[in-house]
This record gives sequence, structure tokens and C-alpha cells, in this order.
Amino acid sequence: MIDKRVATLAEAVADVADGATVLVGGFGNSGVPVELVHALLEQGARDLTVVTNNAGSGETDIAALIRERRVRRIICSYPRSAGSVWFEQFWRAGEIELELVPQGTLSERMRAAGAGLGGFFTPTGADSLLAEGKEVRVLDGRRQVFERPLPADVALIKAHRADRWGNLVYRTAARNFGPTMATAAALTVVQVREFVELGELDPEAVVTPGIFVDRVVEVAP
Amino acid sequence: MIDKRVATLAEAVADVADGATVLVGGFGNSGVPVELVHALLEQGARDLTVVTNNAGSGETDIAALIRERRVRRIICSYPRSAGSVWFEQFWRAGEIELELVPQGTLSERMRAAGAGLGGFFTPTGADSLLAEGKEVRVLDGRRQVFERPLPADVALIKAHRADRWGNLVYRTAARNFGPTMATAAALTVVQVREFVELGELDPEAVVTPGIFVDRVVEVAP
Amino acid sequence: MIRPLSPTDVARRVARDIPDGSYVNLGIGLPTLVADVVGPDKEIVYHSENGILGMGPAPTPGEEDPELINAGKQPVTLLPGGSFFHHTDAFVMMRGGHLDVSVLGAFQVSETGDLANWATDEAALPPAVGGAMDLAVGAKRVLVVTTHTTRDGRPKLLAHCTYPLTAAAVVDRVYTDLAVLDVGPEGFVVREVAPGVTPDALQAVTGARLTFPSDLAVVPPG
Amino acid sequence: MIRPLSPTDVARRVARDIPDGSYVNLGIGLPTLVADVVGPDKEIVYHSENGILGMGPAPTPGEEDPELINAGKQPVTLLPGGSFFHHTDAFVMMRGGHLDVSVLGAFQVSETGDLANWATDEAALPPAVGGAMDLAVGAKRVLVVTTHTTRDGRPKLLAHCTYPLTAAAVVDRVYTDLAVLDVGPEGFVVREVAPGVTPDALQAVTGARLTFPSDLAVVPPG
Repeated sequence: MIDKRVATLAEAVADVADGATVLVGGFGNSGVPVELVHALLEQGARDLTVVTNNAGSGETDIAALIRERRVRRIICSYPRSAGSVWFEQFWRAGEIELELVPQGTLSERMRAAGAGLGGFFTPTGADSLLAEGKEVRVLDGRRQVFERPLPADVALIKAHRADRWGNLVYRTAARNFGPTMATAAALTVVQVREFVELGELDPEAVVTPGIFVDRVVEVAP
Repeated sequence: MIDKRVATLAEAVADVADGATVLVGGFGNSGVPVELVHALLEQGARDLTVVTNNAGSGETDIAALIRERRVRRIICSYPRSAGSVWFEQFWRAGEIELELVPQGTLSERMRAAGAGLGGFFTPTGADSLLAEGKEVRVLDGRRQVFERPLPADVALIKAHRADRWGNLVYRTAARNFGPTMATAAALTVVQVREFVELGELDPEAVVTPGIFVDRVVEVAP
Repeated sequence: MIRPLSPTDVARRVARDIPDGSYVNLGIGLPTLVADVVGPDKEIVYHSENGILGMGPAPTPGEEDPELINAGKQPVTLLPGGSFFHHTDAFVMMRGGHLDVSVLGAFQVSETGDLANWATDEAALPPAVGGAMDLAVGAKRVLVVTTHTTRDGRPKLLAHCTYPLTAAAVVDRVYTDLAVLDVGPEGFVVREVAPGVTPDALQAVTGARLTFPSDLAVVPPG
Repeated sequence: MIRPLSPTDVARRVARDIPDGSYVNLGIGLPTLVADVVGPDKEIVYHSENGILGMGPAPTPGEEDPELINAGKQPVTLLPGGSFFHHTDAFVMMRGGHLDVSVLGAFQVSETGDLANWATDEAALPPAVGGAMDLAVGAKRVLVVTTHTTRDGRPKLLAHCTYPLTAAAVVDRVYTDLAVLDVGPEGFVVREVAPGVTPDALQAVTGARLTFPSDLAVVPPG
């Protein structure tokens, strides 16, 4: 019997270890697994490497993790926003490491991890500072930089509906990094708005098949 | 006004050039764009490189293209089947070239072409004859072989429904190579069972967004 | 007298160059104005890097869906025919050459088409790149919209970029408040100028040698 | 007297090693028998390389859907909870280590876990590989089902494979009609034997040195 549903947010993140690499879904405020991140804050894991597009904003979710000094290193594409004050303050003080990755490369590196590939060459950023120290090769007539997979211990993502097998559907642009992150982590934890019965999700329209999902927790909107 | 619908199969493949590289969808008999391949046969293009999982069976579609000596070279994972007599006969006679590619690598190479990547390292086949002459590198503790993108001039695929923007949904396991091939060709031509009005396809369930599609033609089942 | 183009005028000029039926990504800032001025005679499919094709206009106030946002994090709508997909596929569309047009802002553009639009030499702010590099390398045509000079009058069109590059040799055409310029083997070729702009005046505020062909035109009124 | 296991017996033995809740790919041929003998107490999700998770049993005759086929091109069904996806994603599942178990056939297996199951040395047939190499490198556990020897009595378990390799050092366990063997740092370790099989008899039909631990068991009846 497969049943990936867990009853509480605390249970969903209970075993995230200190030093873990954690993927956190979302783009801007869309699709951020806010409640799961808050559960991780409660849980207390520290020395984390967080992989996410933005570096948090205001006082919630990733910004709160940073404020509480749980994040040693952040890997993201766009850490700067109106409300990214905690990240900026710690970054200026040299108290948080930043690895800046072009957004498409960030997503593709996680995909490569999920797909069992050893890396890929991409033209993105090949002529930029972000290629420094990396192998660059001319392929198909253009300079391309070698990028490595970005696997993780845990992924925290948000979806719309799930069944007990962990099949997921998302809603509008909240899908963003979720499906890729689900493939890239050893443990994928998902918060959804609603559980549905097995067989209720259209098999043609499942976006993340349950094979990529370990735990789902319901967080009513 | 975007309207990718064309009225006839002949129109759909009218400009496929001699010497073209043509991706043909399908796995076994599921999802093969039989009518499009027959239209290509009628159209007369020759000296083709055909990329497809199997090498045709019996006297229809790819087997017919081979029989009529239109195929100079075939790139596939599994050319051998009970009915692959034309391929086998020409292969023995040295009259058709075969590039054998592991199935996942075949699909991933087309994806790399569609994704604008310069190539990738994969563990698949790294210790096999199929890695001969290719760069092999140890990454993440395992031997991995460098594989290059496989772009094409034309993709012929089969889907279930399409709208005038070329958005596609598929049906059961007939989806197979279609979504990936659609991204990898300069010209993507799709046969569908049914046209629907714009807006009828659920935006959450579109499998191939129309950006990857150039022409759709209706072939009633 | 020089009459610089307004941002809306520039957007209108860009819109004229976008063919009916195009797949287009509009960068954050000035480029987003383009969608507001494309005529109703054209059907354009707008792409957003966070997984949307077929974005429609901003929602009616009160009708916003907080999850349905564009790359600039503003609420948007979806047109019939639109679709949602994940981030990795959104970048397949960008990097893979599937977008017809990418319209980007710029800090600097070089005469060889190099683009600098992600970082200045200011060290006080953490660096941020977003999808800029993918947009610059992937689209079939890369159009840049920018003011011709910085606020303090320094040229943005240069022989060589001094800011960190986003991508090398990618820009096809530049639209400024003063001119429309193609980037080609000869460097910057001025196609159109704003009303009252003379070749000498334009050259004076440009950091690269300009070529003025004999059929130089004035930017037509939007 | 040696009583070799029937193919169904072997399948039953494999099935016992597949934990409830596993994601499993069954290779073409002998491995497919496993699905028929897994007990109803286990919920197993079967994967097919052509884009299916949650395959159910063969359809009732007359109810076949010609598009809904498995990797062996036979008609199948989909269970509630099943899903369809494209080929590239199907291989992400395989290559990316998401399958718990891959059950494969073999021409040869070496004592270091090398697998040869795609090509013989026969040059009369065109080579064909399919998804064999992806299945061999990707799953968390790679189980091999094979007869202990070829039809003409030559061993298939060898010190080194003589046929072209599918993948090196990937096989975890081998199930034959005569024994169940683990592949480890010591080479082949025999865990269980078919009724009547002695260590000497098994060693005599094996092309690699076998280790027999003291707790060697007889394969229990299915």
C-alpha cells in the first residue's frame, strides 16, 4: 500500500538534517511552499544550503530562514528584490554565501540531477563572469560553458492537488520550479491545497508523477 | 492571426527537401504518424536521414520509405522486429546506414537540440561499444559518455487534439517521442485526430505548447 | 530642435517590427510597454519565463490571481490558447531558439552586439541575473530598448562594453529615445532618428562610430 | 535429483524480493512474468519506458487499446493513480535513479556485476539496444533473471563477459533456474539453490568461482 500523505507539516520535514541542501520552489510569491518553510524553521535544521530563485522577501519563509541564521549558502538567480533585506544585510556582512546562477541554468542543473546526467554545455552565460573557472568549449559554432548537476537532499514544493501515490497537479504559474525540483532531491516534500482520491487526477494531465514525490501534506488555503 | 491548421497531408509535407533529417514519432505501432509518412512517400523526398525508435515493420510507413529507397541513414534504438524485413535486407546489403543509439540517449539528444544545449554526459552506454570514439569522463564517481544534440529539419508526429495555435494533447502511450521531437526540428508537422477551438484545451493540461508546432493536419481515425 | 521619443513612442516603434503571429518575450521595465501598443490586427503570443505562453493584459483590479504573475511579478491574465508549463520548459523555449523576438533592456550595447544588462560595477548590491542571459542567447531576434544615454549623459552604445557582459554578439537592433540602430558587421548602422536628431548630434552622444546610410529616415509617428 | 525452477518459480522468487510500494520496471521476456505472481498484498507501480507509470494487467480480449502498449509492444491497462508522460521523462525516471527495481534478462553476467544483454557476437542480425542500457545504469537495484546456462549448456555467469557489455558493475542479484546469487566484492555469492542442487553441481555449470556461505538455503516453494 502506497500512501505518501502525512498528517502534519512537522512530520513532513521532521528529518531534514543540519547541513542539508534544500530546494525551495516558487517564483516571486507564486508557488512558494510558505508553510513547509515555516515548519523547517520550527524544526531547527541549520547550516543549510538553500536553492531557490529569489532570496526571500519581508519576514516570511526564506527571508525568515535567513534572518534566523539557518542558511549558510544560497544558490539562486535573483537574490535582489524590494524586500530582500535580510539576505542583503547578511550578504554585505559576509555572513551568507551566494552562488549566482542564471535562471535557466539553475533549472537545467536541477533537471540534470534528476535525470541522472553528469552535466551539460550551455551557451547561457558562456561569455560572462558567471563562466569564470568553468570549462568553456565551442560547440555548434558558439561558446558554451559546462555546467554540473545540482542534486539536493530535500525539495520543498507547493502543488495544487495530490493523491495518495503522490501524483501532483499545479495551478497556473505556481507550477514554476516544482516539477523539476521534485526530480532532483533525495526527499521530495509537497504541500498541496487538497488531497483527492486515487484515480481522480486525469492520467493525461498529471504533471509530476508520484515516483518523484515522497511526502504530501495538505495545507488548506 | 495564428492558424497552423493546413487542409491536406500533401500541403503539410510539401517542402521537405531531399537530404533532410526527419524525426518520426512512435513506439511500436503506437503514435506513429502513418498518414504523414505516407504523404512524405508520395511527396518524393529522398536521401533522408530518419530518426525514430524502430526501423519500420511490414509494408507501411517507415518500412515503405525504406523499401522505396528514400532513406540513406537511420538513427534509432531498436531496428529489429518481427516485421523489419526491408530494413534488415538493405542493412545486410550495406545499402542503408545505421546509427544505433540507446533509447534514453536518443530522446535526450533530441531534447538537448530543442533546449539549445551543446551536449551532455550520460552514464548510459559509457562502458559499451556504443561509446567508442566518444569522450568518456568520470563524473560523480561514474564513467559518463559525452553525447551531442540531435537536431532535425523536420519532425512528423501524431497527437490527439490540436487548436489553431498548435497546442497539442496526446492519448495514452501514443505520446512517447512526440513532445520531445516537436522541440528538436526546424519544422514540426503534426497529424491529429481532431481540431478543437482555441480555448478548448485546458491550459494546465496542454502537453506540447504551440510554440513548438508549425503545422497541424486533421486525420480522422 | 531635438524631440526625443517618449517611452511609449519607442514601444510603438518596436511593436511595428514584431510580425503578426510572433512568440515574444518582453523583459522587465521598458520592454513591457510594447504589449500595450501592439495593434489589434496582430496576434502575438507572449511568453513568460515562469511558465506561461499566451499572457493577456493585466487583470481588472480586484480580479488578480496572486499565483498568475509574469516575470516582473505583476499579476497577468491568460488568453484562450494559452498554456502553463514548468520553468525548465520555459527556458527550453528561450535557450532553444523557439522565441521569435526577445525585447530586452540594457545598460550598454557594443558595436559588435555585446549586451550588458545584468550588472554594473557597483559592489554595494548583491549581483542578480535572473533570466537575462538565457533571453539574450536564445531568441531568433534580440531587440534592445534603452535610453540613448545614462541619466548623467554617458553613452550606452559603445565600442566595447565596460560593464560585465550578459552575452556576446547577440543584439540585432537597438531602439533608443533618439534612434533605431541595427548591429551588423559594420557596427552600428542608424536606420531612423527621432525628429530633429542630426547625425552629428547622435554621434556626439554615442560611444561608437555610427554609420548613416543614405536612406536614413525619421522615426515615423506611432 | 536436481529440480530446476520453472520460469514461474523464478518469477515468484523475484517477486518476494520486491517490497510493497516499489516502482518497478520489468524487462521484456522472463521478467514480465513477475507481475503475474506478485501477491495482492503488495501495491507495486509498474513503469514502462514508453511513458507509463501504474500499468495494470493485460486487457480483456476485445478491450485492447492499440495505443496503450508496454515496452514489449503488448496491450496493457492503466490502474487508478497511473499516469502518462513523454519518452524523455520516462528515461529521467530510469537514468535518474528513481526506479526502485529494474528486472532484466541477460545473455551473460560477470562476477563484478557486468551485464551483457543487448548483443551477441552474431553479425547476421542488425544490432538493437532499446532501453537496456538506461535500465541497467539507473535503477536503485538491478535484478537479473536468466537461465543458468545457454540452451547448449554453456554458462552465463562468468568471470568476464565475452559478449558486448550493456553496462559495467551494475547487477545486484541474479535469479536463475538453479540458484539465487548476489554480486558483491567477493564475486558471486550463492544465497539459495533449487531443490537438489549441490554446490559442486552449481559450480560445474558456472563460469566464475562461487562462494557458498554457511547459511545457504533452498529456494522456498513459491
